[in-house]
Amino acid sequence: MVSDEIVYHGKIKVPYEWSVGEYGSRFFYELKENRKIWATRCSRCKKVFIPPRKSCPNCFVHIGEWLEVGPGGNLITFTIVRYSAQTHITSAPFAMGIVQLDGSDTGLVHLIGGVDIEEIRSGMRVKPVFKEERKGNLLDILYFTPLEVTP
Amino acid sequence: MGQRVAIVGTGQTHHRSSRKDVNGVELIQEATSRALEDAGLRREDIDAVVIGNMDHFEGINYVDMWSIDGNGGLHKPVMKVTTGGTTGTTVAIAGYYHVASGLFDTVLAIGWEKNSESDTTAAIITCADPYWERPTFGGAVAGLATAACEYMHRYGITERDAALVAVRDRKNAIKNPYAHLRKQITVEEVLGSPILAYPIKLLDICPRTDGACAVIFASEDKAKKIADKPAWVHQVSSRHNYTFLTDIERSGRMPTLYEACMEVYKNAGIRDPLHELDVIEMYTPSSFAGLVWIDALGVCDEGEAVKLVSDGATEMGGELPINPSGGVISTNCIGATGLIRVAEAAMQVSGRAGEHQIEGAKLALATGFGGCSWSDVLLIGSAKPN
Amino acid sequence: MERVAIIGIGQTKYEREKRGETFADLVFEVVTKALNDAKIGIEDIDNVVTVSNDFWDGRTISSMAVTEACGSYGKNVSTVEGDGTFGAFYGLMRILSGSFRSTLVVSHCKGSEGSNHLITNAIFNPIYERAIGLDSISSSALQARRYMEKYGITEEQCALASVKNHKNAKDNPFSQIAMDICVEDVMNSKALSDPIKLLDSSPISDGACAIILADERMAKRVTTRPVWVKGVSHSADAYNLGDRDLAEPDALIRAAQKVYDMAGIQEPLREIDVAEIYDAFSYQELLWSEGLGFCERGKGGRLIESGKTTKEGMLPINPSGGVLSAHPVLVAGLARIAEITIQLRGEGNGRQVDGAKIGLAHGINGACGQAHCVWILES
Amino acid sequence: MLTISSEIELPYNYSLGKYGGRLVTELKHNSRIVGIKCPECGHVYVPPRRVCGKCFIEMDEFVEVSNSGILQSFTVVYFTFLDPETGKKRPVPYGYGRIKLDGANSDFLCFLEESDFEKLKIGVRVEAVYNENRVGSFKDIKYFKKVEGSDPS
Repeated sequence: MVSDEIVYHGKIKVPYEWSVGEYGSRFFYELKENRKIWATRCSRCKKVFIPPRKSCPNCFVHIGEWLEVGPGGNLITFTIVRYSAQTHITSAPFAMGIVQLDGSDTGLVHLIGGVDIEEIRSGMRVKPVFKEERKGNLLDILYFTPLEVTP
Repeated sequence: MGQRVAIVGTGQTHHRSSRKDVNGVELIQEATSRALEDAGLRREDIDAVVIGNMDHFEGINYVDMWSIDGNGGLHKPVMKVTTGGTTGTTVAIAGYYHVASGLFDTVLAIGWEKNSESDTTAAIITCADPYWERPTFGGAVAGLATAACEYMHRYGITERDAALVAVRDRKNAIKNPYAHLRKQITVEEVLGSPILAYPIKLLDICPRTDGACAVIFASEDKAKKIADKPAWVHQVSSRHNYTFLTDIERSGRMPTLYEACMEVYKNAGIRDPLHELDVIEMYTPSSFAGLVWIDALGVCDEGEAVKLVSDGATEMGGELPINPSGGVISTNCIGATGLIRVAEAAMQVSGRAGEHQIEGAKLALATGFGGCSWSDVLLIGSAKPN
Repeated sequence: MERVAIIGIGQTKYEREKRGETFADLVFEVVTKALNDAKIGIEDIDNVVTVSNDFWDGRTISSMAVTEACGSYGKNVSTVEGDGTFGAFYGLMRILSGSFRSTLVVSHCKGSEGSNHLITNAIFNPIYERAIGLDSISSSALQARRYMEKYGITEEQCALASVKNHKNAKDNPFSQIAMDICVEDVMNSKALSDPIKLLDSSPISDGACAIILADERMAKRVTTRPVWVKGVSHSADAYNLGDRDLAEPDALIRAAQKVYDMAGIQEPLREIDVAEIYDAFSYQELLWSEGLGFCERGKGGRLIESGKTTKEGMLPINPSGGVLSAHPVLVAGLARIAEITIQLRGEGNGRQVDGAKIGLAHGINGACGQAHCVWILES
Repeated sequence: MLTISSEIELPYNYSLGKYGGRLVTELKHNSRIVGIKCPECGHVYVPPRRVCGKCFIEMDEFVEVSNSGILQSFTVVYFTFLDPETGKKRPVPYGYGRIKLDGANSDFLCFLEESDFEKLKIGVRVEAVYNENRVGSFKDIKYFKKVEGSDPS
């Protein structure tokens, strides 16, 4: 091998444990224990945030009000992922999208499943399908699925 | 060309070893909102935001983008700067240039760290060359230990001499409500603490801290309206000369820090820093560094730092107090650490440092250290610069 | 704003893999080129801003690897982590402060060294988004569909950007992927993440770029072909993808408005002679064109169909081939500035836009153009 | 309070380039350490690299430096930490130090045979010990060991 072509195959393997925080913990607790999705609402601009914010990014005031949103929502956009990557938790092709839950002003990125992926359309009404065994993280929702699948 | 710049508000979290009650963005928001409150400003008064950290410390890419909800930068210009341990001072210097340029009048600078979320040494090792240095390099503790070993040899200083720095800083921290470690220690306790990497022992080295700091920089016109006693930024400088850890010259005063200090003094017309400066907030990651690097500040002859420290000149009430806040040995939320030096220096010259106030402080120096000898220096004063 | 000029530029050729060269080697190449271009020596540079990213470089404080090669020894130096347009912005501010006469800004990246999927996955919220497996391609696909469906933009219209830019790249000696393709080629290329296909996407690239900024006095002294900064602005949008309507480039609209105010531009389509914009995916050229006010909202497809953005058109966009033809992350925005500099000096050879006097360079940060930086330059 | 855990493992193909590559090749085939000399200031850098930062000049003169040199500083690491290369704890204690090889101006960072700090002294002469089987790696040098009879100079 020519010396200038030497490549060192190294890696960076550092563990992380990200704090979810008080608000995020409550959000995940509700997913896990009650299969419910909770959001917070800014007292000033009235915007409803999911995932819940502890302070409003715009008004910069503390947020104290919690409310349940969903479970139904609209599919704002989606994609069918057809390539493989280490970051994927399911094998391609699979669908992911942004779901705006009823009562929320922001969307949530999640997998779209339980449907023929070629049938997925933006604007579809969707609902969460919860896993049986839940651990207190976003993947306690298995995916969002269309409320009524058209045959 | 250029406009004068002052610090008009500072905010810190209460620094702790672990802040599991908040995620990183919420931690940042705490510091940001406190700085705004301190300055009597609202988010909409801020023209731009500068933030920094080290990506592999928390495993987050594009932290400037990730932290938008908490950094106050939604719908505003947000920039990320990063230089390792120096990041906090680098953020401050960038905040200064944002305003000095005349393009912005009120700028928020933010540093933060959640050391509890990762293995700090593992992350720090990745700052070394992947091939030539990482296999041996043992992170900041070991890196500072090799330097300390050499200082002991070169200047004949002892572990006991170095311990004085840790004892001083930890004593000062008791009066700082935001400091992480606020318990008095003794020289004997330092010497008897577990050895981490010879000659550095547990109580010689900075802790791992979760915390954030925010500082608001403003133009002259704004500063006059915002603050009764603005802390004026007189000079800033930075140096970084090396690629490999072992390129750092062993002889002489710590070269990058010395160069940066000399540039600042020259431009500010300071001839006798020992007497002209009133207080220094110095980035002292280890007790040995806190001793030997004083030489590089030009406040004593080379090798004479021990005398300054042992004579009490650097204590509260001494001739030139160093680290009234308790310094890095008491609080080390790495990405924020340098910015805390700047915030504390500003609080001192504004007479707003509370219980750890140095009476009559008018001119303060803040320093930052990072990577293989990255050095930042800021000179901050109560009087408007020329 | 005081007058500041770009007085020197340097680029590497952009390639899929520069296996034989380190970051420092690339940086030295472009810094040397920029100094030679400006006909000055390193001693004429009084401060340096490097641009790099620790994830892409696989190194904390990644700028340390290029300290010697960027010529910052003994000088004031700092590092911006973000697109090169942001690094250049910092370099500009340092001159405007009156503290410096000349800033060298240099950016490097080797996309070949790391894992694109893992590194861009790490851009997303570790608590709420990362586990879904998002990366630069899938997130952009979510944006592309939202944009296309909201405004009736077609895949064929997006494909036109790929066709145009890859053709333009044939005249750019620095570009990585230059070819004659047609819309059908793009449409038939491998589907990656609907509606994004292989030929809608930018490649993985290695390369570096440097520019030298100088105050008016120095610029007039050292060069006869300064390119002046007329305005620059940047702005950031919300982070969580679900917080934004991805069809609306709000941050870009704000940055563009500000920069047009600074430069006194009222009708960008007519007044700007050439634009280099950050088209990481084909749809982005259309969407960013709208955000930059080159056309009305939702008319990005019609704009490209009209031919106004070809090299011979009213406002040529990406005569260099754009980011679709070479995408060294962080470098790409700085390369846009370098390319506009080339255009405004009239040194573009085959890719030269006739009579270009006012140019626009654009860079982005974060996912789906969360932040944008826009420069207006003038010969 | 909940946390989200992740063990990101990021692979990298770090190019060693012409200059680093030359040193690796010399280590592997010839048990030699090479540096590079600045044509301007004459400083010899180890490991070799393209640019002398001080002079901002391209270097191309590779020079062989000695396998032995003087220990300039050292530490012995006792605390445990994760090695980012493996994700596992790095074995401790271990000693390493800065060595100024004869013929070089910058120091070289390497493992030391000795891991008892009481027995290490700045100024002693140390020499490289190579592994039997060399693979073309920094780790082809097993460690530096003290040259018998060497006292701090």
